[in-house]
Amino acid sequence: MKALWSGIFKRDLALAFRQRSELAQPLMFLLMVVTLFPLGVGPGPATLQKIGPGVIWIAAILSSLLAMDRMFRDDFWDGSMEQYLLSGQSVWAISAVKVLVHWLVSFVPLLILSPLLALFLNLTVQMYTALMLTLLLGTPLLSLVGAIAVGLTVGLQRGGVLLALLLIPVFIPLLIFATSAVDAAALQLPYRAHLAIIGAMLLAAMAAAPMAIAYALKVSQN
Amino acid sequence: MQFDSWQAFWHMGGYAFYVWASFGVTFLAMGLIVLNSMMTHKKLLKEVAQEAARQQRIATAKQATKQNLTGEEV
Amino acid sequence: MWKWLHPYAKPERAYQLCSTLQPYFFWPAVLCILVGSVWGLAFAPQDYQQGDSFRIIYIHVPSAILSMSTYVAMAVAALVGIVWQWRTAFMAMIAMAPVGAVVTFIALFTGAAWGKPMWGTWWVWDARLTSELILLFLYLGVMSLYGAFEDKQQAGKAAGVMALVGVVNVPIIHYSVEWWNTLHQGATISKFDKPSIAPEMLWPLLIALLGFALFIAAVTVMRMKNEIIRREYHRPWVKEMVQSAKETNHAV
Amino acid sequence: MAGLTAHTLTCVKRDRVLFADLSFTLPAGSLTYLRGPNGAGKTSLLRLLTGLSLPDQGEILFNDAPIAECLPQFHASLTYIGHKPGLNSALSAIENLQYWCAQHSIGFSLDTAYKVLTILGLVGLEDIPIRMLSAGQQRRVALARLWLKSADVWILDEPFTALDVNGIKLLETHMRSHVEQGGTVITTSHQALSEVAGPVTLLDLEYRI
Repeated sequence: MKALWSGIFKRDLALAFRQRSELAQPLMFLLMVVTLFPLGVGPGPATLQKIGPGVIWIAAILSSLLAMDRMFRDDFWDGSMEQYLLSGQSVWAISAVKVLVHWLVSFVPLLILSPLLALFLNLTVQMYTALMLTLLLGTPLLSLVGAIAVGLTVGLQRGGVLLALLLIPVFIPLLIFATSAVDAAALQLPYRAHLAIIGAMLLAAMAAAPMAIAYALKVSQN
Repeated sequence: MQFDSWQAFWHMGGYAFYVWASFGVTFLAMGLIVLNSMMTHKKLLKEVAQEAARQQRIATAKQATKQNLTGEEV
Repeated sequence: MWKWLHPYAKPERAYQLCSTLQPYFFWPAVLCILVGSVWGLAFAPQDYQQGDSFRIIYIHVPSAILSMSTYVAMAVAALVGIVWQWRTAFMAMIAMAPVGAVVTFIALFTGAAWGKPMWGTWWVWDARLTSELILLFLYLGVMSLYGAFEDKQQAGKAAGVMALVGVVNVPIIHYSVEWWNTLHQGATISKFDKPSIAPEMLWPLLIALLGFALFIAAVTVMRMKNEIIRREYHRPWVKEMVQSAKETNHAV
Repeated sequence: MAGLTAHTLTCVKRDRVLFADLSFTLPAGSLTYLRGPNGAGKTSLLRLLTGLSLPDQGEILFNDAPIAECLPQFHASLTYIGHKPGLNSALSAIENLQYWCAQHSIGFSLDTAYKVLTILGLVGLEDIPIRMLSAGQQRRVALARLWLKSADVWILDEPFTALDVNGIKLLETHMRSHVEQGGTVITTSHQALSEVAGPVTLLDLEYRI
């Protein structure tokens, strides 16, 4: 436990803090993509409100794909990964901690940024609440499932586009449930069921993903 | 036979294009993947044969140098 | 209980098995598909609503059903490979991917061609078509991941993990898309107890379904043979086999 | 002390057989020098020995038990230094070593770390980011692990790369004292080991086509 805490958690946080600009870039990308939509489809408040939740979620998925491979890439190429695997700690626990740090440093800032996005796209308060809740439940799922694909592609020289190809279809159900939760909120309908489904997917991923990530990392070492 | 004539059959009640396009594309796609698998099989067999020939050449070359060396010693 | 299966985990035995099975899959597949198509096209009665356009059902429904099941079969092979570390299981998995993708493509194309006369447009974001499209993406993802690795051993394992991630998602995708769009015609075949289509229409459909399944199996064993040779070409038995094949060819 | 035994190892990489039916023992208190031309599979063999990758056939025994069954114990008494240094370029030498020790559950004190870095001739470079260091200096930081962790088995892949004459001598001396205390060392190197390293067992790999 202590090994994971001070060897991985603190290390990754310190590293993330040191590479702040790299972390800020996907967020800037997100902000810019969201800005493009009013310019592209017209600034009518009703239109924006209609497409808003979808736009925010799609932008969040795309921007997360850009930064996803940070999770293991450096560690793989500089050999730190080999040392993790030989540290005597279980690989799934290491992966789980790394995913947690990744979520903290790349999605928590997004959550903080989300009121601004909601303002840009003219979302109502109810819609924003729903959006916030779906982001809170959905983004850890992005990190967990994304980490499996990152683990698989980390050894490839040009894995970037491939990563997106692998992950986008897998994220579609999340997108559907999350945006329809916000849509339901817009119509003043209950959306607890949507949240429950996203929560169930998150729990399933929490149970299964660390094993899959560990396996993927071992495969990439071969 | 549900159709009165061959003409009616080909006409497919006005849906000829969609029906025949569907069946055509299906059989084409199926044929292509079978063809592709067969071509790959042939290519692989050829490659294996080439590889075997290469091994043979290397073995003969090694044999030759060995014989040369022993020949000099004698 | 499963001991008898183990010899087939050896590539050499697996290759022989594939060679034996290939004709038994291929020719019945051709026969069934021909019978199903001819029966469906010429002898099955017309649908009173959709006229003759419904005859596309004889390829659309089998391909739609089997595109999903092929993906599941692929994931089962991947699971076997990962859990029992059978190399041949990964080979079987990767042999299924292209044929699965082709069948998915067929389902998509025929769905669109059926949709045009029915809905008046080639593409509708209907639940079945949408989930077929996503399924095609999943197939392509597995195939491109496999292709990206130079070491095919590693590639098989990586693609296997991705197939498993995908198969967990297939039902979620299916139901989420269905729920997202309820404009859909409802599956007609699984309602055996209260058939919504006449038996004269159903029989050719079942024959075509069997034909498609056999076709997928036939292409899978063909491609699996290729995969085995590709990975085992340095083993003596492959060389011997090629040699003897050549000799018989010369004899002919 | 411990020994490492390889039993009929076969390794296939990219569909090429690197070696087949390879058996050998690395007894306690021995230094083994693994030789072979490029592409013979030296790195692959060392990675098999660490348990990072799995052999196609055969097994590796640590204290007569297959390593797959005693992985935590085995890894607790193993130090592996690979081709890649395993240092994050944005962190300093001290930070890298500190986190590494934490991961491997080794007690860490700043004093010891500074002392080890002094032995390795890195005075004044302890807390600047690794990317500012030269290749040889980075290699020395990576090698500091051999001083920090008291492991029985050392598996070293080209540890002398980029080291200067003094660095090589320093490492060879350290290897010798480790062997004299009953440790096991296996290493690859492009140049032959000097007599500083003490008695050496040779293990040769051939390039197979």
